[in-house]
Amino acid sequence: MIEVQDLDVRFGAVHAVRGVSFAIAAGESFGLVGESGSGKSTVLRALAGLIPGWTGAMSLQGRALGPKRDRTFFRSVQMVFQDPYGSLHPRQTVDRILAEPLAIHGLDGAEARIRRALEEVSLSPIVRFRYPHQLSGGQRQRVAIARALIADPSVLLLDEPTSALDVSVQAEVLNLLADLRAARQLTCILVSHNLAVVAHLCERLAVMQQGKVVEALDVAALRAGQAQHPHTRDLIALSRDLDG
Amino acid sequence: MTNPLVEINDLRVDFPGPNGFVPAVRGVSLTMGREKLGIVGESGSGKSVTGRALMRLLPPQARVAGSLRFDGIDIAAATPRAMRALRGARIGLVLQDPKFSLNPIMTAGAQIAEAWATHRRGSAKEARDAAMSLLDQVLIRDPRRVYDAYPHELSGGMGQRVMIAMMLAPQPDLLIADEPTSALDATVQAEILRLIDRLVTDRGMGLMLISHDLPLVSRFCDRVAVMYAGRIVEEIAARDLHAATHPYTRGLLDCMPRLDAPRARLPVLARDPRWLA
Amino acid sequence: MISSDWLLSSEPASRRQAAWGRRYQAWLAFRRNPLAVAGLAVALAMLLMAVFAPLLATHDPGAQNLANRLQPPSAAHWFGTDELGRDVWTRILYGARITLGMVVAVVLLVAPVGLLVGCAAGYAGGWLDRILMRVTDVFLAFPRLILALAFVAAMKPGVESAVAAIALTAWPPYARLARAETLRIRDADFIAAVRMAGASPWRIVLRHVAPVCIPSLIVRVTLDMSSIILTAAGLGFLGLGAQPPLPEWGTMIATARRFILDQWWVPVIPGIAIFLASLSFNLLGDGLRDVLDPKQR
Amino acid sequence: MLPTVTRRALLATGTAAGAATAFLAPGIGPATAQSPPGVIVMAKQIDDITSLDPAEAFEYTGTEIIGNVYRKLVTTPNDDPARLVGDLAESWATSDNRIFTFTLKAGAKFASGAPVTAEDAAFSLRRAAILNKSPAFIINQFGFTRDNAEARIRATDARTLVLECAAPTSPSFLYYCLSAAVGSIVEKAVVMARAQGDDLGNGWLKQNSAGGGAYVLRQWRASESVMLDANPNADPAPRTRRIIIRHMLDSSAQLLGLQRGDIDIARNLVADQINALRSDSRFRVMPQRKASLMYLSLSQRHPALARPEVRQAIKLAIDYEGIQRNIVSTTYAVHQAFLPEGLPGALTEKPFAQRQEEARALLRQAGFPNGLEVALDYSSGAPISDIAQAIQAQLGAVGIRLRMVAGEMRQVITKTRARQHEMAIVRWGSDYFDPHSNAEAFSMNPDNGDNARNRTLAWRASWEIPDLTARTAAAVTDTDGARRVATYQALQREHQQVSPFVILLQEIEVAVTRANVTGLELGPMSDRTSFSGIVKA
Amino acid sequence: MRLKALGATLVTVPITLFGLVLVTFLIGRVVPIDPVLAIVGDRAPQEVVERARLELGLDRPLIEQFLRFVVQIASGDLGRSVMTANPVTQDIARFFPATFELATVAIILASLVGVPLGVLAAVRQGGWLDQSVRLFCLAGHSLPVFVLGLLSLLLFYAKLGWAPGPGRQGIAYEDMVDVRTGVLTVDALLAGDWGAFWDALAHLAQPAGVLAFFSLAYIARMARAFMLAELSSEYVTTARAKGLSETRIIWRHAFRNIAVPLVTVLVLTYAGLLEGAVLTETIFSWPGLGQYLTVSLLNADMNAVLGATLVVGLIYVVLNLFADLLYRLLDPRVR
Repeated sequence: MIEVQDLDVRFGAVHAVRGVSFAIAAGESFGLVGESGSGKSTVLRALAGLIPGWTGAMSLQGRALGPKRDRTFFRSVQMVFQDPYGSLHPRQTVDRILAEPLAIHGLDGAEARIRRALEEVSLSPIVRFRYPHQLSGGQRQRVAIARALIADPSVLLLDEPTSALDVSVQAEVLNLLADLRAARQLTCILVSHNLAVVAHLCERLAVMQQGKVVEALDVAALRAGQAQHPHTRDLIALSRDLDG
Repeated sequence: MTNPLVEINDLRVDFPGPNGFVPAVRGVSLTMGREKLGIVGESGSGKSVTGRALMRLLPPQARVAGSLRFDGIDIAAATPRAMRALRGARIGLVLQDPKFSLNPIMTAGAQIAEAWATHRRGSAKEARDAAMSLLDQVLIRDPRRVYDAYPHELSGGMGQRVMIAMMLAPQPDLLIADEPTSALDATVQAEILRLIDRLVTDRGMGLMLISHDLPLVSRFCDRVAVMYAGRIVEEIAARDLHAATHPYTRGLLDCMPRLDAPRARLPVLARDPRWLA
Repeated sequence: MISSDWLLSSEPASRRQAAWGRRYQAWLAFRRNPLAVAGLAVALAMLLMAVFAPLLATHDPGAQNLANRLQPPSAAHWFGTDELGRDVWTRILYGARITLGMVVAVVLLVAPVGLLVGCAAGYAGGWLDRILMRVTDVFLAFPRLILALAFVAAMKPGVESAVAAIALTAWPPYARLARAETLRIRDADFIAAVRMAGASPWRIVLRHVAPVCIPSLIVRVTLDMSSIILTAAGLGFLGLGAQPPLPEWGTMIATARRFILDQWWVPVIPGIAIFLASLSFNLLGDGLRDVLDPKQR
Repeated sequence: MLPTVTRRALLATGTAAGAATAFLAPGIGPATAQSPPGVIVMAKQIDDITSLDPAEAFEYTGTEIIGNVYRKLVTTPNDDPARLVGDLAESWATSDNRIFTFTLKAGAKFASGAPVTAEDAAFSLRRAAILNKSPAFIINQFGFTRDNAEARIRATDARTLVLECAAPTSPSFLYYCLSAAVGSIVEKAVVMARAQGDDLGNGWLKQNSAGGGAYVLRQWRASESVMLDANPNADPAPRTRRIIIRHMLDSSAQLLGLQRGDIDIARNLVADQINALRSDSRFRVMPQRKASLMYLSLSQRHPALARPEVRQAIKLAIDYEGIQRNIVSTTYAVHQAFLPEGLPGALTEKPFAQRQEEARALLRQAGFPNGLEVALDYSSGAPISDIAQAIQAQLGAVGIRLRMVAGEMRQVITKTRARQHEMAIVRWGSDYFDPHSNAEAFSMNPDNGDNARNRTLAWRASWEIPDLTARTAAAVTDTDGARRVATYQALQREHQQVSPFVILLQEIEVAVTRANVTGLELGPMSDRTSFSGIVKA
Repeated sequence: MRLKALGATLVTVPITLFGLVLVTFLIGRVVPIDPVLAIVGDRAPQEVVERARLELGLDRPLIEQFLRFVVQIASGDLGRSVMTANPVTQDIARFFPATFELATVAIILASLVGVPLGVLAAVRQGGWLDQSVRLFCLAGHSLPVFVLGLLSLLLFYAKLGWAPGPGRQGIAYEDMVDVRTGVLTVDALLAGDWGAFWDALAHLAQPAGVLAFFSLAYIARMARAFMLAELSSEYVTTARAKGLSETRIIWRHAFRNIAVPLVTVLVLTYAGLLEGAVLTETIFSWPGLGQYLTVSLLNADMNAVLGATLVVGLIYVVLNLFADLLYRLLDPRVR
């Protein structure tokens, strides 16, 4: 479904991503883990077409992705951002935010679709005409998820979708994502610094450090303590240490 | 222990909103000595407000009621001068993100030296030496370089060490650490918390660790107070946390995904309106 | 139907109710600043004066009576008469039309241009940004009044030229402001989200970026209205603004300033009018900033 | 001559007005500051100076200063401007009205101490002819050119100068022309020592002086000040050591300075300010009619304005007295002929007054029962803009609707010079003290084509007048002084009735001095204004 | 990084100046005033007019005129002014110091008053002091500067006699002090002439005061806005938690942080004063660049207009650059 080959991204003098490669099958959920500055979000944004000037090769369903993405790409790939406070337009109501992708793609039945989308992310219809600042963090992230899904994409990119949320809300959002994934057969890429979150949602993951993938393994192996790379082991240790 | 270090009795704090005052803290009572107390709660639970109320650092619009005592001193009645003598000298405050909580245009050393010099009499040289030694104590390997560095030149972990050094400079009796590590990477987080833990223990100070992260707090504190919607719902010794009784505390502990135990669905916290009563 | 409950409802049932609720909240916040409310009241009063000038006027604004020049205020002439024996009250009323008309015209010319140029430059970046910003640099590097003077001189003195000249000198700061705002939000996640929705750059700029810039632009425009009035008066003072017999306030001062001591009301009354109009816009803008653009306080 | 400069007219309107006196009632005002003793401080708008070289300067202030720094061969006394008197020349004569001989006075000296010789005089006139700057035509109209000046302007001995004109001319015409600023005598040795290339010292003389007048130019700072020091060799010696002319644009500033005693003489006060000072014993108000007119030019290209009835209707629609009395009571007088009062041959008759019925009838007669619309160009400073508005109202009353086109003074001039106006309010100052100066401008148009060489005011109005042109040209050569005057008066009477010029007003220059300052002499032309008698008690 | 940014800024300077020349030139060509008129006058014979037109090169194609002008400027020659008969460079050297002196004193006055007012207003946000500072500043900013100038002249000069009248210098000191810098106060000091110094200073007081009052509002407003932002920042909380006194927090911590953007505001305001004092210079008969530009413009003295505009533009650009540099110098974050 998605293939990334030798991806390199530079911002001026900063070499943010160095030769990252991975491949994801349709319906699979893949995690990217690393500390801040490891380049994991950059990989995701390059894949989403939000960053110009990368080198390497990326393809979606066998079709190579160029620097510019067309509308069909955005029909099939959508993203949920880390900060629900920053990813919703501060001057638009939920209604308007959800209507925008429908208008862009010329989809009809906007009214029904918006209502269904809100229902799908378990948001009460009363939030529909509210502004983002009138919503809680969890509600906002649900709106962001509803927006991502309203035009029925097949790939969902998740950039730290829960790290700005309280743990109790995190649980709700993670459950929601798991449900939606199952219901819609979504292919997901999840970027997170939290190993437990990645392990919860993904089957396979790659660990990044300083722009490189240092290790790729499946979750079962991770849970079984079969990680090889010292950085991965460090992360696991800390995760257990603090959670334990 | 004759006098408790901190005595908070029925603290209430309201902030003005567009439609009248909105309560942030609703009757918190708390006593602590020279111990390590964790205050845990989700965003908006009033934990930070409680900490800042103790130092009278809330914005002037805030309405504060109830009694706050530090080492027997009535915080609400203290003169501004007396408050200044308390702040820094006897109570230190470590804030969340050194990127914002350090003055961006003063060198790290100057900020530490200033904290020292404000409460101690001494020459500029003495202040500088004291700052150097403090940087050394927070385990900075190259104090000279860090002394002359500006905050933006320091990593998050370094910045937080500077912050701690600064707050320890006048040797306070109590350190309030308000989410001291939530802006940091996990690897650094642990180092900083261990550092705080060690310094506080060595000096026999009190520590009030304010955090949203219940497991983390419980590892470093003796006692944990769990706050929900402006009040304390449960106070419990850290080692007894697994036996917490309040459904909120229990919910917080359960709802996290775990690396060692995969779960198909995460238990979701069901908020009970009765908790507010 | 439109009650404060409806407006303040936390559960608006339509886009319209949500939008009006938001405006009402802003109004409630604005109302808390007495100076700003006073500014609004004066500005509105002037607007009404301008609109209903023919009804409120007691004389023909152009009617001369050389034998009756420079009369003090009286029952017949509430604000006295000017150097050609015209009624000052009437001319002030009609002057409000010209002054406010000029202000509105400048704003209508300048704000959209500045907004669009700034947003386009900021969003597109690259060569477009560089070219547009060099152009604003050139206009900013000009001595403002001199550019206006030169422009008016190049055309011919008059209201239209003054409007065009002021507009010419006024747009670069708007473009700069809009560009700065755009740069601030260009990389925000909510813009990335719209890009992810597949929106074209124009759609993003027009529907998502520009609306964010508008509040700070409104504030800037309101504050600038006073300087537009003052610049127009300055041009009038130098003889290049609105031309007599048009009763533009600045021109009225310019032609009557020689009477300031003996027949003080002739130059002072339009002076007060300018001061009040200018001050009202300043107060209004200051109050609006607190409401619309809190980060700029 | 250049109509007074642009912005100064705009800003001249003045502010503080005479009412400052209200503040400064005698005895209760603040202690008066004083200008230094032995120095006269004069406030004046001097930003029209572009050169102080007599062969080049052609503006009011420049020629005024030249008039005090240089002497000419002949001049006219201000108390009787029609009389010609010798300045450097002791006597002058002609036998055939073509060759003129001047004998110089003995003992006249330049500021340098060197005696004034006939060669200096010949050099000065040749220089003006050869440099051929703006005012040179005043001399060159007698047939001198770059090539023949050497031969036709000669010093035959130390005290004798011979001028050989191309054709016989009216002697008074020549003498009046020589009394203009361009006829000033410069010291050849000093000037030639500073010459650069073939500029005959023009570059240096722009900002320095080499004359024998009452004063020497110490310093000119453009748009700031002119400083004149007494010429030690002057005869008679000036009564004040130094005169400082400060550029003050704003008439109210001039007024305030005068009241405070910081300045001794204010030159640009406006009508209302002057009115307020008139009765104040601390000041002396000195009016002097200037050879300067304000008139309406009606372009004959405009089909309606080309109708004689329409022109006449306009002349009858205007309330001359009302405008003068109410708007410019002290600074202009009603005048309706092309020769300003004070010039030889000036006609003082005023045939026109406001007669609205007659004007309306004339319009009907011309076929405009519903009136007509015309554009009026005028400059935007006071008092012209006030006058323009009054005229707009008065013409409107008889059915002539004016579209008001305000502009910069120079803009209006540029437009009229390009014959692009329909109707314009313009000012015109005489170039030299002879009737021909204005007669040529107003009633000669030898070639009405667009590429004409001689572009007079009549040409600008597209007024084709072969007959008048010939008669006006003939008047110049009339060697009988009295007959010449009579000819000009007849020309003016006819001109008043037929011309497309509505002559409105004649300028009165008003200087206001402090009461203790005496001796300022204002002339009808600016080069006749004399500082040499000024003294402060 | 820093040098590169600086280099990029420096590259834009000539581009901006070129644009400035182009726009000025075009305006000069469309001004409906015949430039020849200013040289030869209204009455000169056609032959003299045409010769002058030829000398000015006005008969050439527009492009050629422009290129010739650019080449001439590039060689440092701004041509000769028709109005003053001097080279434009010499005129500017004479008029600029007057404007410089006026603007400098004005900006110093405005900052000395405006900055503390703004800071105090921010500290006492919402209080009566804040409101009165606000009203006072806005009122100053709402009054046409020529009205303010005239009223000041009437009050302080005519009525009270406290200040000397228009002009830069009393008659008694005219031409008494050697011109070295062109800035009269400095020249007087260099000459050791205290009388002349006080006289020059006294003449400065009114126009500089009027200009300062007008710019005060903007400076105070910006100071207040910056200060409010700083006072609500975390490091101020830290400083309070350290037990520092309010005075120290305000001036040592918050104020030093606003100093950087404030300097930028001041420098740009200063640039505005250098170029924009036309009306004040007119009212106070101040022989400065603004007046020179206006008069030249209205006389179609295009060499002078182009030259002076270019110089003013250059000053603006240089000051901008200076603000930029200062920003880099003062703020450790962008070093």
